[in-house]
Amino acid sequence: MPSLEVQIGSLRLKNPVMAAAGTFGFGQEYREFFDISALGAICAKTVTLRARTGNPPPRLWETPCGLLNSIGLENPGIETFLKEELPKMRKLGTVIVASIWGEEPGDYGALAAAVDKADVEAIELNVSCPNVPGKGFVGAQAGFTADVVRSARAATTKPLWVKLAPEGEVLAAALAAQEAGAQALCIANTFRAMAIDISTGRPVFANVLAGLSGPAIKPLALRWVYELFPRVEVPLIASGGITTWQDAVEFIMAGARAVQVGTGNFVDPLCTLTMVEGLKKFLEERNLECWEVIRGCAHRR
Amino acid sequence: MPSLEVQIGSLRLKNPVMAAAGTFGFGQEYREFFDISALGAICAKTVTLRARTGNPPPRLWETPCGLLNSIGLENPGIETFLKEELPKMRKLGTVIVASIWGEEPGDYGALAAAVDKADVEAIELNVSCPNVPGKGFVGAQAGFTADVVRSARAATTKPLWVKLAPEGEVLAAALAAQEAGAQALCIANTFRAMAIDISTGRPVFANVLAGLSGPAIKPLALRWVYELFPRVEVPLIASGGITTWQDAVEFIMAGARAVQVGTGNFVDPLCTLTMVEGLKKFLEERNLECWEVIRGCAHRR
Amino acid sequence: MPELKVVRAPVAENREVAPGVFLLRLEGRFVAEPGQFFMLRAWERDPLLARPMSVFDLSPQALAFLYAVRGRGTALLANLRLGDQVKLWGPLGQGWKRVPGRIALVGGGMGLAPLLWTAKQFGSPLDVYLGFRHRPWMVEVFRSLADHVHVRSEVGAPGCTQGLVTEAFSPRGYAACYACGPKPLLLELHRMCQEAEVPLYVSLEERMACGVGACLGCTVWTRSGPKRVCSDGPVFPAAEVFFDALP
Amino acid sequence: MPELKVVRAPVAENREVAPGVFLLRLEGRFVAEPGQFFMLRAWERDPLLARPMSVFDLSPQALAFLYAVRGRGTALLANLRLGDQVKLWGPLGQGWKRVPGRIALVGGGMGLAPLLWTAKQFGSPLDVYLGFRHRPWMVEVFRSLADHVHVRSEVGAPGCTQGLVTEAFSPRGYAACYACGPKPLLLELHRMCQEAEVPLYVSLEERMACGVGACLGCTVWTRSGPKRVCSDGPVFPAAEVFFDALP
Ligand SMILES: Cc1cc2nc3c(=O)[nH]c(=O)nc-3n(C[C@H](O)[C@H](O)[C@H](O)COP(=O)(O)OP(=O)(O)OC[C@H]3O[C@@H](n4cnc5c(N)ncnc54)[C@H](O)[C@@H]3O)c2cc1C
Ligand SMILES: Cc1cc2nc3c(=O)[nH]c(=O)nc-3n(C[C@H](O)[C@H](O)[C@H](O)COP(=O)(O)OP(=O)(O)OC[C@H]3O[C@@H](n4cnc5c(N)ncnc54)[C@H](O)[C@@H]3O)c2cc1C
Ligand SMILES: Cc1cc2nc3c(=O)[nH]c(=O)nc-3n(C[C@H](O)[C@H](O)[C@H](O)COP(=O)(O)O)c2cc1C
Ligand SMILES: Cc1cc2nc3c(=O)[nH]c(=O)nc-3n(C[C@H](O)[C@H](O)[C@H](O)COP(=O)(O)O)c2cc1C
Ligand code: FES
Ligand code: FES
Repeated sequence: MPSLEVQIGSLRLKNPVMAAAGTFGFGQEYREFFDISALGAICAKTVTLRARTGNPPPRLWETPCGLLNSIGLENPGIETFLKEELPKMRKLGTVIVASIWGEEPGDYGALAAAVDKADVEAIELNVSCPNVPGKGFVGAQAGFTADVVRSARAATTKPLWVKLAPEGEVLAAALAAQEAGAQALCIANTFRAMAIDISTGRPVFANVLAGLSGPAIKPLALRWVYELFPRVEVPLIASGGITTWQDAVEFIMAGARAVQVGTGNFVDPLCTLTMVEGLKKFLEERNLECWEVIRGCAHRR
Repeated sequence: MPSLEVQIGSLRLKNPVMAAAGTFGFGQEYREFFDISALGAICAKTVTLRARTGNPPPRLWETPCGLLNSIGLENPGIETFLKEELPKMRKLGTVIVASIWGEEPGDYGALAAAVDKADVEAIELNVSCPNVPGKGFVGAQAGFTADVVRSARAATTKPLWVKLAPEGEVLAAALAAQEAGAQALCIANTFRAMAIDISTGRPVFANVLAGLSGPAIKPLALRWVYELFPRVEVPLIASGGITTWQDAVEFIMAGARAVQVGTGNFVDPLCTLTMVEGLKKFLEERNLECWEVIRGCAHRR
Repeated sequence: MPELKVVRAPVAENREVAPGVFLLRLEGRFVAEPGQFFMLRAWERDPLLARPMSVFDLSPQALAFLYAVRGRGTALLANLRLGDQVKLWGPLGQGWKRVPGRIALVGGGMGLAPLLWTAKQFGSPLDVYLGFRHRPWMVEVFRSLADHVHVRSEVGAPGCTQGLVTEAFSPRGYAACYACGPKPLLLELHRMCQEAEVPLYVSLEERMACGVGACLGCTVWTRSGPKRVCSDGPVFPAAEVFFDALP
Repeated sequence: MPELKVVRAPVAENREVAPGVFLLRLEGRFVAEPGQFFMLRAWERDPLLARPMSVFDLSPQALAFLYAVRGRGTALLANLRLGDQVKLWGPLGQGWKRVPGRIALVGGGMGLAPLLWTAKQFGSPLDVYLGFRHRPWMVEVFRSLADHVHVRSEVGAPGCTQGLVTEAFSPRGYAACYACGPKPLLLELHRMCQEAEVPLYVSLEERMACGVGACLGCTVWTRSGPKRVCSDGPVFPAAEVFFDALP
């Protein structure tokens, strides 16, 4: 019997498959389809200090093998999350990761302090949402990322993960996050992209730019995981176009410790479950006891 | 009768549809399928000072709605191009754009000097090939781009276009190219990306990174055209995932003067021809006399 | 306990019932309340997303959808042939709830799709109003279910009164009205029902990714804040969602 | 003058002739020389690329391919039914040229695909050698075309000699040999033919994008530099492409 377990910093997951933030709500919707305890972890929708109504519709646009979204972090705010959603999430039987976003580094500290007392296993610092207007989002920024992590680090003893954007100072931001105390890096959030509705001649989204996700971006995300793996110490969590167990294996071979599934959940509500089963079979058929042997194997000469 | 014509600097094209460099050879292969004079222009395969054998196989890998390539600028060298290929290209009845690449800015000057005496309408400076190993390709670089354009500018009076990478200092490189005398900017070359063959656990390509093209990247390329349009003076030529006339309209609405079709030629050898016909119908049905009305219309408030 | 299944069901029928409108019948045992929908896909990786489709009809052996060919997804659906497999999950969303008394179902064009199963489940006293641009279709199946079926054609058609469905319709005397169709129709119905002080329930459409309430992609603004069409709707009280549309 | 057409042809037959191996017949008037191939697609945007397939057989009314289901593209081909449309362009590439005298065609597994049309066009004097891992298939159609048909099964099969096709084959006495199949088979044949000083022509496979020589994606290294499998090949003199493979 191979072990699917993975270690992310101080945290042990039963397998490397997680639901990605913002694509799995607070876990209740997919509970209707399958027993969520089969997953390694779920990342909750990103929450902010105060409730946000998010961006005006339309918020979605389909592209070739991809999805543009401009949700804009609609969420009920940290307080409601902790009081109303988290207790229900806890019953799902798997590791719960809170995801937080703020305008200023200090917001992350305040949010982390609030989560610190709550029953979650880790906190993902989302410094990479492309859909929050007017905040001057310009991709990964080392200085800002360091400030955010330091602020959160001072406010909690829980494991901190940092979710980076796939453009800008990616490597510098990764190193800065690690230096400031991140236990893991999630690579990456959606890519900034856009669409124009040719029937109106206008950008589809009020914000113009939106985030591109789905299979289309897989080769781009894989590149970043591969490039960062030899350069950072902390575990990498891959995100970007991962929809099959083969995709997951590809990212693990590039160096990822675990994977997050976002858009895949929309393509098939059982996507993550099927992935866990596929990975188990993969290890069995290859006669591998654990992930160590193949993690990062694409780097070996 | 609407006019499909577009003006790129000093050059007038009969329509905005071009074949992209490296995907249309030297025009002879597709001549077997249709009368190439239907196209606005064709960009020849990028040539270098000396012949190059390119990268070892495999050079291609299919991804979701995308294609990774690692050709590595296989080409017969500038001399053979001018002597053997160009005369045949001239018979195709459309504008011919030479594409050149060098290791040093000076190489571009030498290449441009050679092309200067030849019968081509413009020269595209390829400073964005992701597949040339060991040359430290790191995305768009303003300084290098400026040096390249200056070197070429000094060697020829022909229109110079600059083809940029879609990462790195994109805006700065665009401005630098314009400042140094580029008559048009092509946005963009392929995106650096990769794949791992999970049956071997090794990167698919000897160079590890390769260039991602095809419909998958369309929303990403569109974003760059949209972002650059209000910031530069010279015409923009769009490249990236354009395979239908609707795609072409989307890029024109974002601000492109013309479009280049690469991977689309592989999907359907008649892709460009069908696109020209579709664009003609579009103008007719919308009762538009020319492109002016809709070019960049997505920017209007 | 997981209650929703993702299933593959074979096509039992896929027939063009009007120009560009198809009836798709899938074999299998399904349940659904009036106004609920399913997410459907009959392709691999592209188009990426499943398509939301209202339950048109239901029997112990099969589930039927009525759909218009609009873009790539519905064009692919139209290509399906007997025995082909469709992947689907549902029933999803909050459908309509029957109000006691005489009710009216109003459908504009494809908006009639969710009304048949609703008429079947709600039963008399019930009137149906259907509006079409050109020639009416799928009208006959409503005749045995409704006390009155009023049909209008905007441009006129043989044997059919010319006009807008809103000209045939008056909310007065109904305990409640249920409508689906183009936004302008819904807004006009809302105006009429507000005036007559008759409750109106409308079924909305938004682009969807998950279809189950997880992605927050299908949000509409309502009197009580943002709501998800897929899971808080698709049926909403008109007064909740058109609060800002009135003069 | 444009000479190549991109056409849509309806499926006249798509039948599993051996486990995982299908015969696809497309209606239409086509031409092709032995060893040439077509680019095929029967899907929209994903998979992105067309698939190269050798001409298996040709008649005035139809063009046939023989293919193994390997990945997504060939799985989609296997789903095609009568009347479905396949988009294709060709014939492409440089096929085999007949050398006067007695010749041998050697195919390993799916490597037999380009040999039938070749045998038909080349005619006697001609022998055929076919090797299979398990049970042989598609052998009968060669019997009337060749003077001798030698069949081997690696693991053995009822009525078929066990062994490798290279054990049944000797190049001596042939004016030329023509082979298609897995690389190790081709290399072994190359060794044998070099020794016997008999020319060997091999048909190669590489991943292709354009299929017509424009993208330089299908390059193989040859004695005279890089060559495109799609347009300089797929058939090459073995000595040209395996120059570096010999001790
Ligand atoms: C709850 C609900 C029930 C529906 N029931 C029916 C029905 O019974 N019959 C019917 O004909 N149509 C129905 N629709 C509309 C139907 O979903 C769209 O026509 C269909 O998704 C179009 O897909 P396409 O690929 O053909 O079009 P495309 O334009 O190519 O689709 C691109 C994307 O936009 C989405 N989209 C496009 N139009 C709509 C739309 N009007 N509403 C929602 N998403 C859209 C698609 O789902 C897809 O994600 C319903 C929509 C919703 C939200
Ligand atoms: C000139 C030529 C003639 C061929 N003739 C035949 C034939 O008659 N019968 C037959 O069964 N097969 C033939 N092949 C191989 C056939 O093209 C591949 O098996 C097929 O492309 C696999 O597609 P897939 O989507 O099923 O596999 P996938 O692995 O999903 O394909 C992914 C990509 O790799 C390419 N690819 C995968 N395997 C091969 C391969 N062996 N050769 C070239 N490209 C490959 C595909 O074309 C596609 O671009 C031929 C190949 C070439 C180059
Ligand atoms: C609809 C949608 C909403 C998202 N919301 C969030 C979010 O709230 N916080 C976050 O960190 N990432 C969010 N993401 C990004 C995903 O978590 C994921 O990183 C990204 O979509 C790439 O992975 P994928 O290709 O598997 O979807 C969202 C993505 C989508 C598509
Ligand atoms: C096989 C292949 C070869 C290419 N070779 C070149 C080249 O020699 N020079 C160049 O400037 N761009 C080259 N490109 C990039 C294309 O010209 C084009 O910019 C890119 O593929 C994006 O457009 P597309 O999505 O339409 O293919 C090549 C692309 C492909 C796929
Ligand atoms: S479609 Fe995802 S929340 Fe409604
Ligand atoms: S496949 Fe493009 S050159 Fe051969």
